[in-house]
Amino acid sequence: MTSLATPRVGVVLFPGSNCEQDCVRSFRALGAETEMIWHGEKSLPDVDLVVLPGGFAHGDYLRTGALARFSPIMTAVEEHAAGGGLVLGICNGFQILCEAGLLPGALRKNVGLKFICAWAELRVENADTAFTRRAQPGQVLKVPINHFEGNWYVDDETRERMVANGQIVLRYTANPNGSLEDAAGITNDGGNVLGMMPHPERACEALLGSEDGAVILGSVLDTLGLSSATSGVR
Amino acid sequence: MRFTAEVKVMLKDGISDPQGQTIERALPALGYTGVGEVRVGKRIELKLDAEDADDARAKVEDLCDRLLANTVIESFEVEIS
Amino acid sequence: MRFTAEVKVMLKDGISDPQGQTIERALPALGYTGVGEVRVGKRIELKLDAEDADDARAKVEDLCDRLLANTVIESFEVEIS
Amino acid sequence: MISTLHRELGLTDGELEQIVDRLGREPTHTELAMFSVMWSEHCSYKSSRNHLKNLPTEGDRILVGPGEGAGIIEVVPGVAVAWKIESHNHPSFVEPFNGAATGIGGIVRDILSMGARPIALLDSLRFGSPDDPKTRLLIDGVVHGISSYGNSIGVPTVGGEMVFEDCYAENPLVNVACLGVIEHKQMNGRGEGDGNAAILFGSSTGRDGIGGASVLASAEFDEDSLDKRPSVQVGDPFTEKLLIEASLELIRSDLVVGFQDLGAGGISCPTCEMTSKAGTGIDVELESIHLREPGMEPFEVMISESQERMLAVVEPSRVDEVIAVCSKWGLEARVIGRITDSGNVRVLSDGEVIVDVPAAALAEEGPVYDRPYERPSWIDEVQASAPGVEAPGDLKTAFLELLGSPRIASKRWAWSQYDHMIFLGTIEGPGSDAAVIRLPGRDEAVAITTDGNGRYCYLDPYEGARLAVAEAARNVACTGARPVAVTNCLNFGNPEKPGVMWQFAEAVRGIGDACAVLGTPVTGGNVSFYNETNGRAIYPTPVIGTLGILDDASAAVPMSFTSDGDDVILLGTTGVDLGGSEFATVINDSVGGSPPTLDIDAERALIETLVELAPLVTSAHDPSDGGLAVSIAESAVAGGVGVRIDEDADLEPHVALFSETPSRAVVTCTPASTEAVVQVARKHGTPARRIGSTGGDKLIFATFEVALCDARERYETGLTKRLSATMA
Ligand SMILES: Nc1ncnc2c1ncn2[C@@H]1O[C@H](COP(=O)(O)OP(=O)(O)O)[C@@H](O)[C@H]1O
Ligand SMILES: [Mg+2]
Repeated sequence: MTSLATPRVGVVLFPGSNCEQDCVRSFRALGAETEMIWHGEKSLPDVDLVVLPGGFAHGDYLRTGALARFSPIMTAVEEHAAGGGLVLGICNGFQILCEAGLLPGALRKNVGLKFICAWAELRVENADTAFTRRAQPGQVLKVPINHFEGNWYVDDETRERMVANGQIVLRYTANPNGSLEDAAGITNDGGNVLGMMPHPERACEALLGSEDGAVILGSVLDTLGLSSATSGVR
Repeated sequence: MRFTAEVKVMLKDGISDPQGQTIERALPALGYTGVGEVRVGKRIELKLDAEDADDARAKVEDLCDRLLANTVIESFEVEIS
Repeated sequence: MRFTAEVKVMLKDGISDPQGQTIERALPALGYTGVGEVRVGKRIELKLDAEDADDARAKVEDLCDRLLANTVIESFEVEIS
Repeated sequence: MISTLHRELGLTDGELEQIVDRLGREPTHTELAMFSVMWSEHCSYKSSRNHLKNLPTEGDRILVGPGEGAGIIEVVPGVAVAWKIESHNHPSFVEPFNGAATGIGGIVRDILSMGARPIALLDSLRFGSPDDPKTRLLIDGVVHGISSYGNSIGVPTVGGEMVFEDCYAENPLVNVACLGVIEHKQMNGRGEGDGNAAILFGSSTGRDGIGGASVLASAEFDEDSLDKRPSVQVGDPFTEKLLIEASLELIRSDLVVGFQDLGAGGISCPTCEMTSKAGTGIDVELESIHLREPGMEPFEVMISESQERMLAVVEPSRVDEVIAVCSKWGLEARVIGRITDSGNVRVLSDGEVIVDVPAAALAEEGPVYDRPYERPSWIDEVQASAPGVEAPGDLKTAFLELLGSPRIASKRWAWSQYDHMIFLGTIEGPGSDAAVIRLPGRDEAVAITTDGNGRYCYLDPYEGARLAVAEAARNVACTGARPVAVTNCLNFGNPEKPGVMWQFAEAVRGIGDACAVLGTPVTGGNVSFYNETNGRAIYPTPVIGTLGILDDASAAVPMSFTSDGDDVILLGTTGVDLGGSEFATVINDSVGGSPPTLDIDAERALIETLVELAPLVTSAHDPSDGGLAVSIAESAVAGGVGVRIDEDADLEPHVALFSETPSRAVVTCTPASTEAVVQVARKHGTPARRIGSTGGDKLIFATFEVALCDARERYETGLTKRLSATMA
C-alpha cells in the first residue's frame, strides 16, 4: 500500500506486553520505521507488518493469549492477515495468534513445568518464506527463548498437512519444551503469518550474544522492500 | 435470576498432562502408592444473570467455547445451580 | 478397591484472586454482562486404591494437605466415587 | 477500653505511653493500629537507627541518599539510576511463592516511587540444606515466585546469590535488589500543596496482609505463627506492570506533584510520610477507598497491605487527567482525600473523625532504642575452635567435591527460570561476578552485584561485613566498572538480645569502615531483625549490593576465558585463609577459627588496578568461595577453554588452591599485553604474577588435572542433583 521504500512496522501494545520496546529498537536498527499500536484501537495505521510482541498480555491470566485475542485491535489484525498482510507473533504474540485462530494449534506448558530463559538453536526448515528468505535452508540460528508455555500442539491431520506444506519453518535442534515437530516457529497456510516462541529481537547485536535474530527480522524487511518495490503486492 | 455456574476445564484425552504426571511421579516418595491417572485442570466459578437454568447453561457454554477453554486442547463441563 | 477422586482447590475467601478479577473485568468487552464473582481454581482427578470410600477420602484429603493444595492460601474439597 | 490491645499489636507499654503523651489522650483503635505499623521495627528502624546513622552516605555521584524509597546515583550528568535492596524473609517462609513474588513487587514499587523505570533485579537467597525435602519445596516456591512475578512485569532478573547453610532452614532469607533508571524526572514523594488531591491508584484494598508489618515482619516465629497465615498477600504482577506504565506516564506528562508506593503499613505509610516530609497534613475520606471485601473495619482499611497500589498527590486541575491515564491502563483510581495545612493525618468515616494524629508523630517521632549490646562469650570459643585447615586425602577429589557443592555449583537451575535478557541491556548476566546492564538507548552501563557471607560474619561480624563490602566492590570492578554506591540488607536475629545487637553493631561498623575507604557511600537499605525460630538465630548476614559505573558497555570484561594462549595473571597475594572457608566447611566439616583479615588498602589498590586494566584484559574473575582453583575452573567452564596453572610453590598445595584470601583477582590477557598489565598493577601497588596460560581441554594444576568436561559436569549439575529428588 505504501509506496515508500522504508518498511513500516506496527508493534501492538497490549496491557501486559513487555517486549514491545525491544522489538521497536531492533526493527529500527535494521532500518524499519516503527509505530506502536495500542490494543484498544479498532483500526491499524498504515503499516506493512504487524508485530505482536512478547510479554504477558492481560497477565496471561486464564491462559496465555486467551484474553488478548479479544482486544479491539485483533479484528483489524485479522483483516490485515486475511488480505495477505504480514503478521509476526513472537512468544506471547505467537500464543495470541493461536488463540485467535490465525495460526493452527495451541501452546501448552513446557514439559519440564518450568519457565525457561536460555539460548536455543533453531534450524531454518523452510528458507522460502517471507520471514526466512535471508537464511540458507538448514541454517542454524542462535536465538534465545523465554517462556513457560511454548509446547506447541496441533492435531495429527493438521500437523501432517503443515509438515507437507513447509509450515514448520523453524525447528529446535534440541527440543526444550516438548513442542510437537520440535516446532519453534510456524506459519499459516498462506505463509503471511509467522508465530515463533524464540525472540529474534533479542539477538540482533553481537554484544548481546548473537546477531542471528536479524536474519528473521531482516527477511521480513526484505520481503516488504520487494513487495513495495514491485507495487505493493500484499 | 442469578445463577451460579461451575466450570471444569480439563485437557482432552490423548493430550499429555505433564502436571498430572509430575504429581504422579512425586507420590511414591511421599509414601503414596496405588495412586494413578492424575489429571490437573481448572475449575472456574462464576455468577450470572439468566432467564432460567437452560439459558444460564447456554450462556456459560458459549463463554467456555469462546474464552474459558481452548477447545484445541481442552474440554469443559458446566454445572449450573 | 479402586476409587475415583475429584479434588477442587480454590483460593480461600479473603485471599485476592487476580486471575478471577482480570477475567471479570474483561467480560463486558466480550459482550457478557451480568457475570460476576469469577474465581479460578484447580481441579484434580485421580484414581486410587483404598479399603472403602472413607479410607479413600482420608487418603486424598491427606494428599491435598501435603501436596495438591497450598493450605496457606487455598482450601479444598474432595469427592469420591 | 484499650487495655492490652497495644501489646497484641506489638507496641510496648512504654510506646503506648509515648503515644498518649503525644496525643494528649488515648488513641482510637484505628490510630493505635496505625501507630503499631508505623512504629514497628520494620517501618521505624527503632533498634537500628542509632547505628545506621554512622554510615558514610555522601559522595559526588550520590543525588539521593538514605531515607527515600531508593538511593539515586548519577551515571553521567543528566543520567541517573535508582538502587535499593529489600528483604521479604518472613513472608517467604510462610508462603514461599507469594512471599517472594510480593517481595519483588515491593522493591519494584520503591524504585518506581523515585520516578525510575525498574530495569533489573537481583535475588539474594539463603536456605537450609537442599537435602531437606521441606527446604526443597521452599526453594522451588521462592524461585518460582520470583520468576513468575519478575518475568511477568518484564524486569530482568540478572543475578543474585543462592547460599545453603543449616542456620537458614527455619529462617530463609529472601532479599531482592532493584535497579531503575530515571526516564524523565526524579520524584521525591512529597505531599505538597494545601488543597491538592490524594489519588489512590492500582489494586483494590482487601484484608490481605493485615498486620503484616507488625506481626509478620517484626515478630519472632513460634508455633502459633502458622495461625497468622491468612494475612498472606497474593501478588498480581499484571496489575504491577500496569502500575509501572501508568506511573511513568503520569511523570512523563507531568501530572503529579509527588507520589509514593504503598508497602508495609499500607495506606498509613504514604499518608503520613508524604505529608510529614512536606510539612503538610491530609484528610482521608475512608469511604472513598476502593475495597475488595465488604465489612472491613476502618483500622483494616488503614493498615491493609494489599499489593500493587500507589498514592499520588495531584493538583485539583489535573485530577481528571490522572484518572484518565490510570483508566487507560485499566487501573482503578480514586480521590481519597486532600492535602491540608493542618500537619495532621485525619481520617474521616461517615463524616466522623476517627483519626487525627500529627503526621510527624507517625512518620518520624517513633521510638529510638539504644539497645544494649555485648560481645557474646561463645565467639571466643568458636574462634578458638579448630578451623579445619588440614590437607585433604586427595586434592583432585576435594576439588571436584567443592566444585559440585551446592553453594559453589552453578545456579543455572534458578536463573534459567528468570527472564534475564529483556530490555536488550544484559551485557553480562547471571553467572558473572557482577551483572552489567547497559542503560536503555545509551552506551553507559552499570554493574551490580549482591554479596554476603554469613559464615564469616558468624565468626567475626566486623571482619565479615568488611569482607562482604570488599567482595561486592571487587566483583563490580572485575567487569571493569568503578564501584560507586552501596545498598545493604541487614539480616539479623532478635535485637533485644545483647549478643545479636553486638553482631549488628559490629557489622554496621564494618560496613561503614570499608565503604568509607572504598569510596562507596551507602545510599539506603533495609534491616530485617527477628530472623529467629524458637530462639535460634541465623548467622548475622549483611548483604551488600554494590553498583558500579562503566562508561562504555561494550568494554565490559567477561569472567570467562575467551581464547587459547592467553596468559593467566594472579593479582594480589595468597595467604593461609581457610577459617570459615568453603573448603573447611565442605571438606573438613568445620566452621571455626577466624575469617580472613581484610587489608582494605590492598583491596582499594586492586579495585583501581582492575578498573584501569579493563581495556587490556580478556577476562577477570575473583577467587571467592572455594578459592583460586574454583575461580579458575569457573572461568574455564564458562568459556569452554582449558588452562594450565602453576601453583605457588611456597604454599601447601591445598592452601594455594582453596584459600579464600580476599583482595585477589585472576585476569587473562594476550601475552603481548602481559608486561603492560603487570605495569599497571605495579603502579597501584598490587602484586601481579603470571601463573599459567589458557588453552586445551583440561584444567591442569601442579598436583592434578581434570578434563574440562568433567569439571563442567560437576559444576553444572551439582545443584540440580541435590534438588531434584522430589521436586514437584
Ligand atoms: N538466586 C540467583 N539468581 C540469579 N543469579 C544467581 C543466583 N544465585 C547465583 N546467581 C549467579 O551465579 C553467579 C555466581 O554467584 P556467586 O557465587 O555468588 O558469585 P561471586 O562469588 O562472584 O559473588 C553470579 O553471577 C550470580 O549472579
Ligand atoms: Mg566473584
